[in-house]
Amino acid sequence: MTFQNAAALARPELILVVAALALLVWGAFQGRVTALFTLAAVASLIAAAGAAVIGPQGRAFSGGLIVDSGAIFAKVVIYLTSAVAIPLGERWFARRGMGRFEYPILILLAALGMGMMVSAGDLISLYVSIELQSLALYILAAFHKDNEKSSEAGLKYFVLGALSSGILLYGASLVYGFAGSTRFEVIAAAMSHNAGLGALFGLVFVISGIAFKVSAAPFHMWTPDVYEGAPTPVVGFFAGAPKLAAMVLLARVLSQGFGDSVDKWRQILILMALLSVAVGAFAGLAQSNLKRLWAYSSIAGIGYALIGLAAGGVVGIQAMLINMTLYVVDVTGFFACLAALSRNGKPMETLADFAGLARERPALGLAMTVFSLSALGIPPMSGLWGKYYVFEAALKAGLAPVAVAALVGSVVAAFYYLRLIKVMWFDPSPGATDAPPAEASAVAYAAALFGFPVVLFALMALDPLAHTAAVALSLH
Amino acid sequence: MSPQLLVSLLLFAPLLGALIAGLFGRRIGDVASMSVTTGLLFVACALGWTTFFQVVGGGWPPHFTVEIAPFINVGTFHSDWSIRIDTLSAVMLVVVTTVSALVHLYSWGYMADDPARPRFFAYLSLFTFAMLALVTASDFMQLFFGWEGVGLASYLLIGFWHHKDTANAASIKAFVVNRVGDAGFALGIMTVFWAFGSIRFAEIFPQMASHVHVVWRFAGQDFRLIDLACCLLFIGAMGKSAQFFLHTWLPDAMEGPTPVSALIHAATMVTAGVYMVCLLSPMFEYAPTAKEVVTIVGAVTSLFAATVGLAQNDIKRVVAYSTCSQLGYMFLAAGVGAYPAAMFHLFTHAFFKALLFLGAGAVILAVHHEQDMRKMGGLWRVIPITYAVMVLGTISITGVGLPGIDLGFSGFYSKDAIINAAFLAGRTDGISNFAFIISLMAAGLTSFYSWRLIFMTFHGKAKWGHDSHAANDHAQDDHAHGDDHGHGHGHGHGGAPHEAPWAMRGPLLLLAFGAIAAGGLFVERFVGPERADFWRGSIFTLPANHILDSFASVPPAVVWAPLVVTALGFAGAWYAYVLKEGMGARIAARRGLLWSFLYNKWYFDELYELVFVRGAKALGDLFWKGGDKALIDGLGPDGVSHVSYALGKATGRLQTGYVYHYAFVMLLGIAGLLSYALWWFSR
Amino acid sequence: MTGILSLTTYLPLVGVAAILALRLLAGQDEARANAGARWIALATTLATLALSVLLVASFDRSQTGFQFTEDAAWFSGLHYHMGVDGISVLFVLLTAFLMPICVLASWRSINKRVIEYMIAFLVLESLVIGVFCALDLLVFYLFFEGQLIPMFLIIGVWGGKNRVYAAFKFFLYTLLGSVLMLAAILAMISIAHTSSIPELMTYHFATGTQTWLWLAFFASFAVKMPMWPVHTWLPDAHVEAPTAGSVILAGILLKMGGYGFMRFSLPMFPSASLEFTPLIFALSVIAIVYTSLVAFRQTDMKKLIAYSSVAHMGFVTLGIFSGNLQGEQGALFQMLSHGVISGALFLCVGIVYDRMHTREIAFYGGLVNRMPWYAAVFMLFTMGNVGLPGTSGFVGEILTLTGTYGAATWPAIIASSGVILSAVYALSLYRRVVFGQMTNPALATIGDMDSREILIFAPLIIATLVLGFQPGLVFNLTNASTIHLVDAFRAATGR
Amino acid sequence: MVLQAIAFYLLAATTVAAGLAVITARNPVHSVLFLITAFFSAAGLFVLMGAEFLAMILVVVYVGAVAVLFLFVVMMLDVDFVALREGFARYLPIGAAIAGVMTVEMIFVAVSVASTGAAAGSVGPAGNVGSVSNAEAIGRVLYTDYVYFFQAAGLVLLVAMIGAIVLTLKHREGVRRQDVSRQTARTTATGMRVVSIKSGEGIDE
Amino acid sequence: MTIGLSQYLIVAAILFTIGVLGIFVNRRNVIVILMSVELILLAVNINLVAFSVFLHDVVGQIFAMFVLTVAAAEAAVGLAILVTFFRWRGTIAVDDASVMKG
Repeated sequence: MTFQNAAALARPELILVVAALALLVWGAFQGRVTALFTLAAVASLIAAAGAAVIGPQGRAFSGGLIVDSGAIFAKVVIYLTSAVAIPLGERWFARRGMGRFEYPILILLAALGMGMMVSAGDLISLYVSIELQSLALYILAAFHKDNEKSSEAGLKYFVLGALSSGILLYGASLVYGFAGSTRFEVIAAAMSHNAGLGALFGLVFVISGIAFKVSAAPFHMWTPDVYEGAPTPVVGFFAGAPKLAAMVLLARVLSQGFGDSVDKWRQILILMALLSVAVGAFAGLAQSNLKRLWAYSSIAGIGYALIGLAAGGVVGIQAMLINMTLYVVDVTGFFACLAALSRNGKPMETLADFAGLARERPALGLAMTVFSLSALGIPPMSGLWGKYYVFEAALKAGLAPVAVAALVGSVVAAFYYLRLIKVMWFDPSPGATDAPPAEASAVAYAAALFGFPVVLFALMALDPLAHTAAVALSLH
Repeated sequence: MSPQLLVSLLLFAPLLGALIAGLFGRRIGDVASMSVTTGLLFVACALGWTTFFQVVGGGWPPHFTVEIAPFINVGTFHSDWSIRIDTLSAVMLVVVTTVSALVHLYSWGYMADDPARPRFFAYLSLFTFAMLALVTASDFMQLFFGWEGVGLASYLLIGFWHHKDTANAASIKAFVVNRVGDAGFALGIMTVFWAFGSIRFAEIFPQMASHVHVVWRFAGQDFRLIDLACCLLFIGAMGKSAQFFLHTWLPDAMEGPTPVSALIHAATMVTAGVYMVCLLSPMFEYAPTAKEVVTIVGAVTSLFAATVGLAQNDIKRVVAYSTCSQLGYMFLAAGVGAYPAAMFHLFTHAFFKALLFLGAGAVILAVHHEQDMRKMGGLWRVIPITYAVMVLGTISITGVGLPGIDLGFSGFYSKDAIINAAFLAGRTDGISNFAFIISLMAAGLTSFYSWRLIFMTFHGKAKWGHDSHAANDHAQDDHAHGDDHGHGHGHGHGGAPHEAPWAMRGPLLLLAFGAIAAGGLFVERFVGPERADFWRGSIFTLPANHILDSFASVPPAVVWAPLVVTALGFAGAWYAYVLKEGMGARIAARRGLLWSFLYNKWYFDELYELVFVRGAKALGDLFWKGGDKALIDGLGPDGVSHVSYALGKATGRLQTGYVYHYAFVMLLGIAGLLSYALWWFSR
Repeated sequence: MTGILSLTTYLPLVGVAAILALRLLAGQDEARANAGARWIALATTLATLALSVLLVASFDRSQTGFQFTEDAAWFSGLHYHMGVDGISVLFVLLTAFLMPICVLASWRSINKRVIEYMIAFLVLESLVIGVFCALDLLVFYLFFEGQLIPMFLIIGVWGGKNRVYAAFKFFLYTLLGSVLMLAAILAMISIAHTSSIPELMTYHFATGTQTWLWLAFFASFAVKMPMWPVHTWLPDAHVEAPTAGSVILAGILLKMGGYGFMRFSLPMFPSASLEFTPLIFALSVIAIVYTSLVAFRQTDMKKLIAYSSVAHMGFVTLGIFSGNLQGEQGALFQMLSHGVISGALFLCVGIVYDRMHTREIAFYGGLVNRMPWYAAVFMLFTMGNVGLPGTSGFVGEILTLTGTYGAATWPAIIASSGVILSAVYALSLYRRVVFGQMTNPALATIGDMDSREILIFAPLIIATLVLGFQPGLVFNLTNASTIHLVDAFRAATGR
Repeated sequence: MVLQAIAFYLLAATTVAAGLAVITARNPVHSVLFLITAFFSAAGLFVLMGAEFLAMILVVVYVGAVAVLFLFVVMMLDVDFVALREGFARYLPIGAAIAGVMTVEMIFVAVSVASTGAAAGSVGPAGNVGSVSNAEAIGRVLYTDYVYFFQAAGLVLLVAMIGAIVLTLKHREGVRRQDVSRQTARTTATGMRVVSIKSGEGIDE
Repeated sequence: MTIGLSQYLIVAAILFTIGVLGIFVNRRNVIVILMSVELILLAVNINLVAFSVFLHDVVGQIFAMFVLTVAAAEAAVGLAILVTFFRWRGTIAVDDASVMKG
């Protein structure tokens, strides 16, 4: 392994690092954000995505960096959604008179962290990349300094996130100790003879730590509060891509490190999945703040993805990937809608704010309807297909009762999505909304169009891609 | 003109009339609608008689079927729209078209002031079409079509004066009670279908002999197949012919205009049940138990209706109960195996009962829509023609005639044939014996109440002079009374009774002729020695069934007995209502137990109201409020959503907003997962 | 003729596009846009009707298999597979037939958010036709479940006072059922390795598996049907929905339950179907008697008719699970006829509702005095509802009863009491609304039906009577397929 | 060996006790000091195991940087310490119970490591492998095999830096700030203005 | 009385629990919570070093180094967030961080 080879494998990451540093310097000297600056940030992310697609595959840095189809698949999604988050958030902050050049850079670094997460093949890179990503997100959550809720969100996110890192680390140390290595493939080898119970015990900690990142119950408690408090476009960002990254990472750890013990960790995942679906479904019922509501929705959504993962194997991981990808688009679109909407300069956040939206802003109303229905899994919206894959996988793995239980949970959750649709369509509007900004509505429309009908065609491409990715991820 | 075309014309003429009058009645006007329907009916009537004579006389083949179009055709469940002609249906064609044509004509006069005459005539013609379809059916589906079709027409006509609540109630009652019968009928049809693989008469009847011993499982019990099928089918007949238990609608049906009562509820529709039993004689002959049922029901009805008829004051209701009773006779005859006798009585009854009804209508018209006989009296002087025809009709219905020389009014021949048949059948089985005795008793009662009607209406003191239409009783035939068309006919002459117009008198006279002569003219053919040539196989009897051949062996005592009881009945009526006028009223005034029982029609309506109407309402409320709202919704959607919402609230309360709580939950989670993992991993 | 099914299915969406384009062109002129939307919707639905008539006309009645099939590989082993047989082509026609009527019925009564309304209906039409044409399980599910959305909006946006409750109830009830069906669908795909309906119809699932799959499908179809005791959403949904919504709901959406039983439960899970026949029979007869009695006590016209729908659907399930030709054909016919008749009855309610804005039975009375044509039309459909021979209602009822009798006598006996009860509630409704004295002064100026309304009813009247006298028109179409269905069922169950 | 054991128990006890004191101390300043104690004794443990380099790093990074940072913040934020102590014990019992269960489980697993883990059979600390010192061993791989992680860790620090600046830097309006580039670019021409004042008018600035 | 791997691990486990306990028992002061996190990380480090030494594998120590580094960065960010929070509330009591709940 020459350095050139390793650098070629790490090209997307390098692009991002260089871009981040360059922009930092540029921003520091310029002191304010220009369109060109934003564009450069977006371009670097797109370039990174492109580099990931055309780049070589392989391993480098003694397993710390694995570039395979799974990583590439995830990276493309992550970088692209991050690219969307940059103008979305930048304009949002700018409109509030607090445009900071650090925002795009933090997004870049977070994206970098996520890219490293999905490529991690070693417990150390797992930890460091997660922290890189998390720290950026903590800062982003508290980024809205003029907002009390934002700092509170940042604080909660940080405190609990630090706790979860501790848990994760403790598990990592146990795994290392019992398996004798931090590299996944060595762990897998060790698992087959004597690492046994202790490493699995450590794995429970690791899973719990990652579960926090994807906000799976019972490690979900931060989610509603942080979603509510954090700046809306930031929520859109960290409700999407980071979860995909964490799920891919989890998939890699589980299948490449602990592939032989699927019967054991599956139980943990199922437990968390069902708990997540239940919490997401029930707790959402009583919410009136849309951001909180969507937090619960995403908790439930992660439950489904976990079921896919619990199913294991190529099918399960493929299901998880597709489910998460569709979910990422959905959630990005939804928060873009929220970012786009305000009434008399006040952002619309509670259910009551959305009364009559379908009449007031038909296109955005329709888009939000699509996202809600998609999250609810009503055909032909994209969300259904996520569920479709997950349940197919669950059935193949003999987890039919789990699948059915989760489906019933989705009926409970249906109630709050319906409530949103009801408010938007049935109720009279309390007054005119402000003209939605172009970039947010554009993102919303694009995501909605993807949710339906584009997804019906996109899946024809997504299906084989995710399959290849899943094959790569499940190799051990 | 080919027979096929001719009978098709016969069938569709009334339908054409109904459509024209019904759809375009308002455009073409009253007179045109009436003319078209009546005219077409007379055409049909002429064709009907032609058919009858051609079939009976041998001009046409004895039986043939005109297939018009397929109807329901699913697998072997095959039925056609068709016209089946044989003697049996030809007899019915004659009866139906004749009475219908006369009633159409009569209605010109009776309904002269009604604003909705086109509708009325359309309904009448529609009814006629349905009835014709019924009698010419060649399979069970068309039979059922006609069956329910006449039910619809009956419903529409009873409720013709739809502003009257009583009329509406009566029409629904008629429809629903008929439906009860029809449900049984339908089950019968299904039994037939699944047992014989067909619903076409021509395909079923030949199979009977080979299915005599077949046992059929129905409602968890084993039955003899043919008995079961016949009994179920007979339930339909009971409904349509207002037999015991399902009779309650018929008296109420008198809420309809009187011509309707005459046509539907006396002469034609109500006899459909009898017709069906005779039509299905190839089945009933193999169903001894079913025949016994028919006999018993017929006998009980004839007696029951007659007893109730004794105490009624409404002129139309008396006639209605009399109809009910006579229908019982017919069933009794059919039940003992004397189908021709049943048909014969049906035939004669059509004339005299239509006559009585139409006569009653003339009376009602004469006294300005008063139907309470207690407010009549002494009318014979005022409306002599009506009086005359009514008396003729009464003589006919009571069966007056001299057995010795075999001469009498129509009713005499047919009724005596039935009584004789019952007697003959009673020689071998007890049920027929019972039927015979009942038939005699009923004959006496018939005589009493029929004469009672005549005496109360036409004799004695006139009680119609004062406030004849101020104190309108509930039982009044209010001929669209009220504001929209002032009052009935001839109000120019200040409330004095008046004779009916010629449009009404003509039919009365014609029917009177029938009531007198129809029996004598046809007795030989229907039940006499010529009957084989007459029926030409359209009625089937087992070789062992010799009842009609053995009339000669009936002892004279039995032959004379009907006349004796009839005379007794007459004498009783004469005594109570003419000699001791007012005696009836005094009995009524005492409200004795028996009188009340009879006057209240054995409390059937009250019982049904309590059990079925109230029961249905209570059950409906229970199911609605208790079942749907409380139980299903309460435990189902509403309950679940409440619980879910509460759970959601509770989960939300866990979300306290305190970081240390969240951390605590995480600790709980990790401790739980660890414990679970330890337990699961070390299994 | 390949492609005609897709064309028929998606043609309404072309109308949607046209309406949207018009909305953009019309700018602020809302009245013009509304009028345009109405006309476009009418034209589109009529064009769809024409297409479906063409479809039926060119349908080969002698074939038992699927015709006009289209098949294209999709993803994950799924196919975009369309096709119709004698059973489904009937429903395509019914849908296309009722839709223009719905549009016409909403012509004046809907005057807020007309554009959205018409779009919702067109989308609904597209989805419904899709349900009946789909030959891939997932595609079927897509269309089946997709209708929840437009229907939810139709009830919720244009509904009555309590519309939110009704819409939610409708949605959640149906969703719960169909979610279980989704699970079953996925299970079937993973067991049989195909999502093709024709292939699955010949696939033999293990008996134990069949039981579970059957139950899951049952959950969905029973709610859709709706069968007792999961019927309570229907009265609420009907009462609150706008007239045309009720027509579609009763006329078509309920039919998807019956269609599902015939397309999935019987051929795919024959032994489970046989095993559960007693259950179905029990629920059906309970539905018939129970809901008839409940209908009798209603004070709201629409609710009464809605309950009567439940009772009538009871006959359909009886017929379907009788497993004989008479039952199947009867059930099909009953569905068709109920689609026409109950649709017409809801329109009848709509006529007076548009004038008086109340559906309380007690409010009305004596309408015949001012509305003779209305009275006549209402009478016809009341009689159809009662199942009078000569109307289409009769044929279905007698055949389903006959079929049931062939399978078991007790259910047939109890169900035949439904024939009586239907007369009770239907006639008493008619009497209370149309007959009697006109005592309510508010009604003094109520006008008879106008020409548009007569135009709406004309096709329904014709359909009711023509089908009542010539049911063979339908049976010819469905004969081959139902015979095939019954034969396969018999062969599979050894009955 | 015994000496080592004594040292271990001493250091371990100190670490645990100091840890407990961190979370129970009334005064946050005391907490920080106890934290430093815990770090010191942990560093002792590291030394005991032969990981001198890490022990040193721990002291330098934690005691030198992190703990001081804590102290700094504690002192900077004017906190009412007495009020912060309220309600301490309310959740202690249940929390302690669950924590106890968890500890028992973890200890159970920890003990089992001797028999099942990769380190099974390892009788004692390796000390320095061959002639290579602890620091050298680390250094050899840190910049070769683990350069990727090393760079990543650098990025983490970069993020932390950016974050700390973004979050805490506050541009106050109306406060005169030093602008070095302007100061150095200042020339006489720009820094000085010559005005001629007419008598009796003054400067109107 | 040999000091084996287990003894170190037990110390780490106890320290870990103390750290976790500190987070939710100490419900009034955010700074102490941050310190508790440091305790947890310390426990992890003890674990890592112990494993590293007993496995004769230097990777564990390198891992521990990264943990140290990241922990420092975390502390910096955490304190920065705390400072912003304090600016808003004038307090760092945990109880006050509950504007958002439910």
